[in-house]
Amino acid sequence: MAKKDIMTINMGPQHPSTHGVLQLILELDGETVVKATPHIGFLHRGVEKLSENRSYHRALPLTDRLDYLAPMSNNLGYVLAVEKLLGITDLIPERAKVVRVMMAELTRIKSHLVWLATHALDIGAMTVFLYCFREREAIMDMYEKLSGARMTSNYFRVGGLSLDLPEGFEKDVRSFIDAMPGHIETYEGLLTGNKIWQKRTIGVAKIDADAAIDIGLTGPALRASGVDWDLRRDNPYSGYEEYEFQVVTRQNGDTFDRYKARLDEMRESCKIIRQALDKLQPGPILADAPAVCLPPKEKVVNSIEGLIHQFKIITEGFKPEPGEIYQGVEAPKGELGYYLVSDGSANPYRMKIRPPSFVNLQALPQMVEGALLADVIAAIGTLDIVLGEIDR
Amino acid sequence: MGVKQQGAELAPATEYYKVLGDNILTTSLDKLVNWSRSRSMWPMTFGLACCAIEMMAAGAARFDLDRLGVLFRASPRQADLIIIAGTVTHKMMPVIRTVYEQMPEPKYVIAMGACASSGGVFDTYSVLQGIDQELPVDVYVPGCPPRPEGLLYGLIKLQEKIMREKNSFGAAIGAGQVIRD
Amino acid sequence: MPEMLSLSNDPILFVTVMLAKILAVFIVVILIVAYATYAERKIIGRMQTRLGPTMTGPLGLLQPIADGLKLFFKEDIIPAQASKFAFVLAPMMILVPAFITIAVVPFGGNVVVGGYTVPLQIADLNVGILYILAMAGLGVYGIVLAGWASNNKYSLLGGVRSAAQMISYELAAGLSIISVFMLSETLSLRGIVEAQAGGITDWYIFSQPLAFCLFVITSLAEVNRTPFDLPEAETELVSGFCTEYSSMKYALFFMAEYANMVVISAVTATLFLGGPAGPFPGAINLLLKIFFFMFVFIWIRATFPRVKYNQLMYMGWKIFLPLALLNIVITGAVVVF
Amino acid sequence: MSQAVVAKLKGAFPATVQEVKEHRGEVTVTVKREDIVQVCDFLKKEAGYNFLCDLCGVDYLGQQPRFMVVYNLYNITTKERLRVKVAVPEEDACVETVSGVWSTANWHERECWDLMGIRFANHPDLRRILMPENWEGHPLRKDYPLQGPGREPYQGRLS
Repeated sequence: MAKKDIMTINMGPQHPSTHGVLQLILELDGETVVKATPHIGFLHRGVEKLSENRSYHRALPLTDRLDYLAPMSNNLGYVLAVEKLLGITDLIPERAKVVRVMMAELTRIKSHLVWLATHALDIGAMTVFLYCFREREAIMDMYEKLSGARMTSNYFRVGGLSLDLPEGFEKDVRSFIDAMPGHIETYEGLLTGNKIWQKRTIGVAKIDADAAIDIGLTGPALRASGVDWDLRRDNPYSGYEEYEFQVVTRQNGDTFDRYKARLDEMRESCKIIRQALDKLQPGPILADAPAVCLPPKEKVVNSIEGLIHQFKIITEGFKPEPGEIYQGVEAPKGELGYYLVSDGSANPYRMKIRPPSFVNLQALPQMVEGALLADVIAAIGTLDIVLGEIDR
Repeated sequence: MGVKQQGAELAPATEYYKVLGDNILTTSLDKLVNWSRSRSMWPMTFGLACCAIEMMAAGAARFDLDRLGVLFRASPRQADLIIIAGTVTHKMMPVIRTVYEQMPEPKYVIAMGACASSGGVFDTYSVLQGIDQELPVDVYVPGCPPRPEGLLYGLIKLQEKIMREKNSFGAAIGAGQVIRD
Repeated sequence: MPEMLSLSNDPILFVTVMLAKILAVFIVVILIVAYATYAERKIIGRMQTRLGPTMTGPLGLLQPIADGLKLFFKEDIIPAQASKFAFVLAPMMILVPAFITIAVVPFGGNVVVGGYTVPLQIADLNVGILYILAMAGLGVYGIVLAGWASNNKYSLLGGVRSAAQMISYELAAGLSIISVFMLSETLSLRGIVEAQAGGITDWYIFSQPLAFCLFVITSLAEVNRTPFDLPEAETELVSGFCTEYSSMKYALFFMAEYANMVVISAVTATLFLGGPAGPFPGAINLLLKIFFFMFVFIWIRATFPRVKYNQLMYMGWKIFLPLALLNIVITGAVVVF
Repeated sequence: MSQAVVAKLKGAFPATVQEVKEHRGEVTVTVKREDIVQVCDFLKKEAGYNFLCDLCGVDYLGQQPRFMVVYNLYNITTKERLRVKVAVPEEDACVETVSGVWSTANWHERECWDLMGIRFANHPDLRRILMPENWEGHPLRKDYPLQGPGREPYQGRLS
């Protein structure tokens, strides 16, 4: 007889809890994981190549479909990157900046809700799933009011926003963030104090700060290991330096701490949204940069200059001067970076996206080796991966 | 594979159909079988991309697919329906085909969203330009992604389509094939 | 009181009455099983701010029938690499013990038929409790066999989990009942019901609260319900031991799960809640108690996460087993002194 | 501030630093291919750039050398960014791996090999990551058609 019988088990790409099309080859000794090898690429759609063949404006909708749980965060990163490449970052009007922050934080709540829903479902608490989706529907409604789409919003524009806020929108947001902390209490009531939940999460998939930095974890996963780093505070963009919020850090770096960190982050997001609502003043929503920004719709339909202007930007696009920039934003899952290279033409010469999930997933093998099969499920859930941005 | 088979073997199927006849008994039994199939469609928990999130939303509280008797099953052996929810890549296609072949007859396919229907915006080297190149699709749901109402409408259309099937009882007891329109 | 009806004094009447009793119990159990699936979807739906089935028939009441018919007319797949005999045998092996366990559960007092006394119970075994434990032990073979015969690693893991789970929880369940029949001084379920007949305070739930809690929890584990649904943990093992089963074979597993729930509820009601005793005519009291326990099981499913395998083992061997032994010691001490 | 790091780097490796560029406030240092691991090690240990944000390849088709491998670094303590680039010729598209310096480089380098066709010497596990194992070609190269080699481009599209 062999010294040890290892069973190789194939988890995914079609498996209920791999969050899409992740494939894991697990080598099991009994139920203990000896080795885990993730295989990705089942959703590789060629976004980077595709955007090299499109003008800057036309590449924007593709970013919605990267991390499809947080479309506006992706939009934000992309428009900030293009604005930096063009050198018009300082021209963005105040109202656009505030709305961007507000929507990015709403997006963070939305993304974390799906994370909590699926994470809890994976561990077996099915009711939390439904509760989270109930709250998410409220955000979806706001998305729809704002941009016309429930998921793929494509709302931000290079230079500002595509449309102004609809009437009564601020009231919706305010009533939502008034109710949201109570809902978070509900989830905590169902999970945090539950002995089974604690047993399933405390000490599971642990990673310490040094290992986390080395493997490249970002976002809540890194902060739960005790590294105090948040791009919103440390390299502020879109006016984040004017908001008061706490960067949530925790010390243990296990599944429970990541769970708590994300819940607290949702609470902080509510605070930021409240401040943004207080800041919101009427004003222009597009930068005064006619070479880049589309003219307002009234001008297009009422004047020939406006029409020509729109036509020129749509057909030719704008041409940033040659150069390269990197812009990182704090997306719900971690640092989302865009590395753009311009060769002076209207299309990006190279667009490299640094997806947070891609790098976070790398930590999975070292998190689960030696753990049980059930912990693998918890670890996948706690990393909060989205295959759309892992595979691009 | 499925598309070709259906076309090629249509003639003998109609002949079997003649064996059982087209009388009040067989049509009533067909109707009963069709009713049970259309009222208890169990799709597979199979999400590929963005559309899968809308599929989850359709199963959640506001839209609640359970009202229609739709219950998600994790194993293809227990599923009647596969909802292709998202972009199908060349790397993923063999997996989808395996899963589809593991499902027991009768099985149905819904192509949810622009990517599954035609490739959508992703007209690139790695993306299959529509799942209908590989699997026989029953209902296409347009949108990028479709709203949950869209998926509900697609499911209801599929129910209507199942209700129009002929010889479903005969096929279940081994006489001929189901005649679909 | 007239003479007890038996095979020797009126064979024809005996067989007829027996068949009638079996048929009645069988139909009731099948109906409960079918509508337990409906009730589960409705109740969990309401707890999750959903509606549950509404479109199939009035209020969705025809949903279980549609599901059953569909599964009946579906293609039946036996995987090429599966062990065919065991694969076919497994679903029956799990369903049959579930149904025959109900035979020893009394659902009422005595009635007089044709001048003879007829007990409202299919079979009054004098070792009823042992019979229940034996049948519960037999059920696990179905799961293990299904897991092994499918030639699927997920199924195998499900089967192995199930076997380990059964062994560790059967022990605690059995030990927790010992204290009950230490009090009743009989192994017959009918005797246990009669021992509790003196009114609500005589019910063993009050004299044996610890045994009651232990038995409910361990039996939850024995029927593989949340939070102990490890053998079929959907998010870990796809569908566990029934991953490869389709069509009617899967329906049998599905029915067995709910039939086991009914049985466990009935046994718990009999052992601890006085069985058919209560304000209504016998069988209705029992049904109400069964429904109550099933509601609790469904409620638990909507609320709790799933435990982990090693935690399950830990709880079984290091918490429930010592507690059950302790309970026996205490009960023994009280009985003797 | 980043300039101080560049000066320090130049002091430590006088022959290696080929070009220093600043665009929109971001500093890019081009270094020699042979020294990339030493440079990265120096930047991590001496200059505090303990976090590798991103690693990718860029295909400058028609220029010599054809490829650039780009390392985007971050210093978690001082919150600064720095970009290091290495030129790679087409005929010998190979760079020493930096996965020994930052473990996170592992998958980034695999992706770069998969999509751009740049090899990483001494890499622990250089396999394709996104494309299927048996895929031919490296899709992100500029001479690779967008819709794949086997397919006629759709005629109705605008661009």
